[in-house]
Amino acid sequence: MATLKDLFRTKPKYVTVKPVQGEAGPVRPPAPKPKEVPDGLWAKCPGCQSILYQRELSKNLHVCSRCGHHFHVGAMERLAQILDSVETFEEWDGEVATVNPLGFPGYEEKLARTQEKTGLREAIVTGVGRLENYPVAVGILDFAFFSGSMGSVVGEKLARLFERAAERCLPVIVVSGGGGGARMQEGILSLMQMAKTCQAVERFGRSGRPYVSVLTNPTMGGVYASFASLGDYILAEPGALIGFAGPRIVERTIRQPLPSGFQTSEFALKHGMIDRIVQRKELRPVLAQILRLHAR
Amino acid sequence: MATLKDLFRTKPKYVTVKPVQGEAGPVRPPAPKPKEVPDGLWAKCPGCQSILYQRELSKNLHVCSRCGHHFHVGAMERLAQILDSVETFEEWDGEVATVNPLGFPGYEEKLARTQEKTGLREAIVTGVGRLENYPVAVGILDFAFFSGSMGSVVGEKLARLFERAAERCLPVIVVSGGGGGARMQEGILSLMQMAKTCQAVERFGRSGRPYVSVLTNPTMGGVYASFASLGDYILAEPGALIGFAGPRIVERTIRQPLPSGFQTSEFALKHGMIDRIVQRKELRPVLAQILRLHAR
Amino acid sequence: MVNGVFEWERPLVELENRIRELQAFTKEKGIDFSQEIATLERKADRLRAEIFSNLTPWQRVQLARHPRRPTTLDYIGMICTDFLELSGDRCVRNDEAMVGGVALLDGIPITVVGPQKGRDTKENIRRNFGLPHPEGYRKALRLMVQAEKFGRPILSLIDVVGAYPGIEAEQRGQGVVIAENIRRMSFLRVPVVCVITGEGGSGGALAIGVGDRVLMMENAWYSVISPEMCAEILWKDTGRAPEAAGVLKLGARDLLELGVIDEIIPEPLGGAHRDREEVARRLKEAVLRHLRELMALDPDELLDRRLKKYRAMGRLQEQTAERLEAIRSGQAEA
Amino acid sequence: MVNGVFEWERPLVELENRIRELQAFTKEKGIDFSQEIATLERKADRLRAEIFSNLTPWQRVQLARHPRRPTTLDYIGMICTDFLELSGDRCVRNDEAMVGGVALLDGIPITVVGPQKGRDTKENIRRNFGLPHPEGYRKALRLMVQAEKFGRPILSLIDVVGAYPGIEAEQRGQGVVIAENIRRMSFLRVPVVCVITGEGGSGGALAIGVGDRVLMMENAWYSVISPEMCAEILWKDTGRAPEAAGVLKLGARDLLELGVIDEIIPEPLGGAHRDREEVARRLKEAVLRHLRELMALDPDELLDRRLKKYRAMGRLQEQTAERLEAIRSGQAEA
Ligand SMILES: [Zn+2]
Ligand SMILES: [Zn+2]
Repeated sequence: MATLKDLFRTKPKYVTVKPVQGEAGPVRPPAPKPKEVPDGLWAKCPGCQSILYQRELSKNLHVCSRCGHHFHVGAMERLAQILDSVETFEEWDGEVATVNPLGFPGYEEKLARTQEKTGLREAIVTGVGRLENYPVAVGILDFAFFSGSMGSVVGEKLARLFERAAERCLPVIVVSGGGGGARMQEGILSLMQMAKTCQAVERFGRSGRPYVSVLTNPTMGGVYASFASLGDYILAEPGALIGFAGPRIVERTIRQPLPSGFQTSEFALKHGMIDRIVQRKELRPVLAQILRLHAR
Repeated sequence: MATLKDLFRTKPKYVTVKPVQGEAGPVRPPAPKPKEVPDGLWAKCPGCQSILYQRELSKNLHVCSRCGHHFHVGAMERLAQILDSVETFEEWDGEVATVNPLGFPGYEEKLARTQEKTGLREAIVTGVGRLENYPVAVGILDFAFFSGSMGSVVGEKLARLFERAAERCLPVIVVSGGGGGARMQEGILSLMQMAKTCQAVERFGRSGRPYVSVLTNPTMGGVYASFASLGDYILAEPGALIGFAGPRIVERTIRQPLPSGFQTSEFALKHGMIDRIVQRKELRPVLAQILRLHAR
Repeated sequence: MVNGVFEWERPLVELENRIRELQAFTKEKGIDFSQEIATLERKADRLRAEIFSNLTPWQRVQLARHPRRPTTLDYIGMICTDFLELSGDRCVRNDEAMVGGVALLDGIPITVVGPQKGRDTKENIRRNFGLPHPEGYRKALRLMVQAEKFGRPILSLIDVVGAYPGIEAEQRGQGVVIAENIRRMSFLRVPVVCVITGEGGSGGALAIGVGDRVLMMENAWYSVISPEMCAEILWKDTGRAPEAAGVLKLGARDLLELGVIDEIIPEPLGGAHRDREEVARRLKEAVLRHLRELMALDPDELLDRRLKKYRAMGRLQEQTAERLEAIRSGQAEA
Repeated sequence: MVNGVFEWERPLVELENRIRELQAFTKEKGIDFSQEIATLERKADRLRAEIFSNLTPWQRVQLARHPRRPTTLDYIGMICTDFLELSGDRCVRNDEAMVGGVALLDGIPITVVGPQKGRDTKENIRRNFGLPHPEGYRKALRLMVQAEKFGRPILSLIDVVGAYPGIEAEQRGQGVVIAENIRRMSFLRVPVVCVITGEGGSGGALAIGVGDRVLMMENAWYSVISPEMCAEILWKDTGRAPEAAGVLKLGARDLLELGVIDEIIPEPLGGAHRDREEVARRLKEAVLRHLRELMALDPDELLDRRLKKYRAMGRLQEQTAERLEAIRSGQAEA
């Protein structure tokens, strides 16, 4: 029988032995801590500068009741918002852990700090749950973890999500909330996840089941330029930043101020890149409607 | 055995019995008489207003030696320009004749007059010939005949051209010189030729042989919006009018003068609609190059 | 036309108004006019039959353009449930002159597309008076290809004067996009039912009009050229459009005879706008009947029939004995 | 860099110039300097090896950006015959920052695509400094799909800093077009060989960079982010780009080790621009060798291998015994 070491030798590009974290197993964060929402009783709305009571904000799905600004929500809270119940959610591949393939300076430390702070192991949570009782495969990116950027683990978990969904004939919902693009610290391997996820989407498509991509603030760079743009249905929360190149880079390139509303959800809708803008409170009903239209 | 009448009854939509012309058989026109080139020794160039000696003009492939204006050329002369020799050309479906399906007032008379004047039976000549010794199926629209517009006969001859080319594994070249669009007098049946020819192109495409579409002045309306736009390679002569809506209609709709160069070959190239602009004297070499790249 | 009433239907409309007045009077004042009303209604029925039973082609064109005629979204709302409108061509723009999405038709998931005219001036401006740019056609095609992916049948509701003849539309390849749509639509491996609900203007209609079945509302028109432009070309006088409507053979009955459409959906006397619910009911019934037939076919068979149908379109004449022999023996297509 | 000479290669370049001067002198005046020249050439050889054999990542980035480095059209001209350049995306525009067409490579018809930098200021403006808009990527994809139709293998020559970050490019869906290209390219049923000839900048490179084989010139770079932007993010200082080039592992040898590329095409000492014909010869040899191997595979096998290759990319770690068992027994992919 092969030893562990032999196994790794046959798959050298895929699995390495140096662990970043000591303990495996799915991690359930106690509560989301998005950047915009500081700890404490009150939060300031970046949209209208109002001071909002945290408990009210949370009840309102983290949408400002004054101006409609959509705050970041963490992966687990998002699951709670769209699924029938988080209790029905079964996590997949929670044990897949990040390594430092390039030996990028400071990556391990930053990973450990982020894991500590967010309670997440990586920038995506995937698994299967129920929505209006329809079984559905779900992936949620979490902005709080490396800005929701895609490294090897995010790419791999997404690929497995689509593969397993195809096997089980499940629809897929992926919330790119919010895709910060590439995981710079994994260099070219991060770029390759774009290819891997696009291919996974296409292969999944042959199952005849739908893939709904939900874009939230921000969905940029390598996340936008891969799986997030390939949904059979592409929904976006209002006011989200959506685009390929970062607005600062565009501004620096063209050497003039950006037009107002540039790279927002509304801009993407107007230019034909998405199907609909969906208020957060409408997200669950619209997803349910899509599942109903694809019911078997 | 079925009588003639029975045959027609089983295919009522396809063949009708009222002949427009008495005599069948391929017609070889004595010489092309495009509108721009009046009979006589001299012609005036619409590009630079020069007075040009007809014989010189003809030697120069009907291109103005001063400004490069490309005059209309008739179907038979075009064949002579691009094929190794017109003698190798074998015409197809020359016997297919036009009827007046809607009983459109004056259609028969105009047809007869046009046939008389041009020596052509319809706006297209199709057949097989050789170009740098490559056998090739060719269709040439002739502007002199109802502005090169597409009625039932043009659509049918094109469909058969593509079908026969597929059977014989021949490449196809169609010169839309110049497609005046729809044959109004055949009403909705003219529109249906757009569907018929697009379908013929696509089915032909499955043979793995290339289809080169050559756009000459003018290629508009239903001709442009069907087979002419579907070439694997789309070439255009310089300065040709190319577009869907006629420039006068566009001008009337937008209520302002059209920008200069609107709907020219150069405009089409800039906006990504064609592959190359090809001077008339370069047409034969470029076609030969394409055939060479597809040689078997 | 004044206030949505054509000159030639004015006597009827005035009579109908009179009847309504008397009915209101009866209700308000309690005075019995039932006998007078009955008399007037008999007269109205006669007049209605007289005016609407023998409409000229031009009168039908006018009805097809009636401002209160149901639009694509009106029909979708009346015949479908769970309509999810989808947007964009993923390339340039979301063209609101073309709408589309997924819906249930009697419980069957379908993709529905169609040009959309505005129902008031503001909407008309937003929707460019229902004249699509290339983006609109590309959106429709995107949704139809999505339908093919999911094995969903397609319903195309056609009401369009034509593809927009503007500078940007030409820049972005109005001709190319129409050709591409026709080509791709012809080979979709799912059932496609098209209905000309109002105007069917040339390539702009055909670009979403290639189907296994093409149905047509009784007062719709479908032509290679609008009557106005035809009149302009023939007589340099758009005022003679009514005449042109006659020679173009653009009405439903002519098209049925020419083999271009498969069925006429009857409208209430006086046009679809006079009884929207009823006309929607008839539309739904016809579409469902055809869809159910088509859904029973396998995709190869479906495609084969569709292509054969278009291959046979057109009329011409050949004189060679050879060709006739080929047709008889079934060697020649169509 | 002054006159195409980097500071760190200046001693060598000066020596080379000196040798050329002496050679010219010999020829003109007939005085024999052969011994002196031989001595200097030995010295130059030593210096060349010293300077160029141990280039830092940043020095390679600089070589990859050398203004005299061969561009895509230069390579096509040197390795192909009968090149027929094709234009347009059939949708919006002909983007001259991306070129492509059909050509013969050693008699084999291939489709070749690639971004094109300008070779002087005027050309650079016309070609937007080799930074493609969505139209450029759409053109490349159109040509690749055409190649698939005709069963032609594809050669993608990649030299691009990135997809253009401009307002119109974002309006017309730079992100969407990159995703679409990656998806479609991944499933092309013909052999695809990509060569990073110069710069391989992020998604703008990957959009034409998914292939059965990905080769890389010795001094090319390929990265998820440019060294400058990486430095800006890490240290808020683009001046530290040389350092960033080091940590990003963007050189050919690193990428070979990471399994992202399949072969390194060696360049002459000092970079491709020092011997264009030789580097073209090596490029042609390598491309042909890979193409011939791939052309022997049937399309299903080709696709299967391509997808497996990308499926395995990335590095991570799992701790469950279950998963390890699955990998060992071959149940898990990759
Ligand atoms: Zn607010
Ligand atoms: Zn001239």
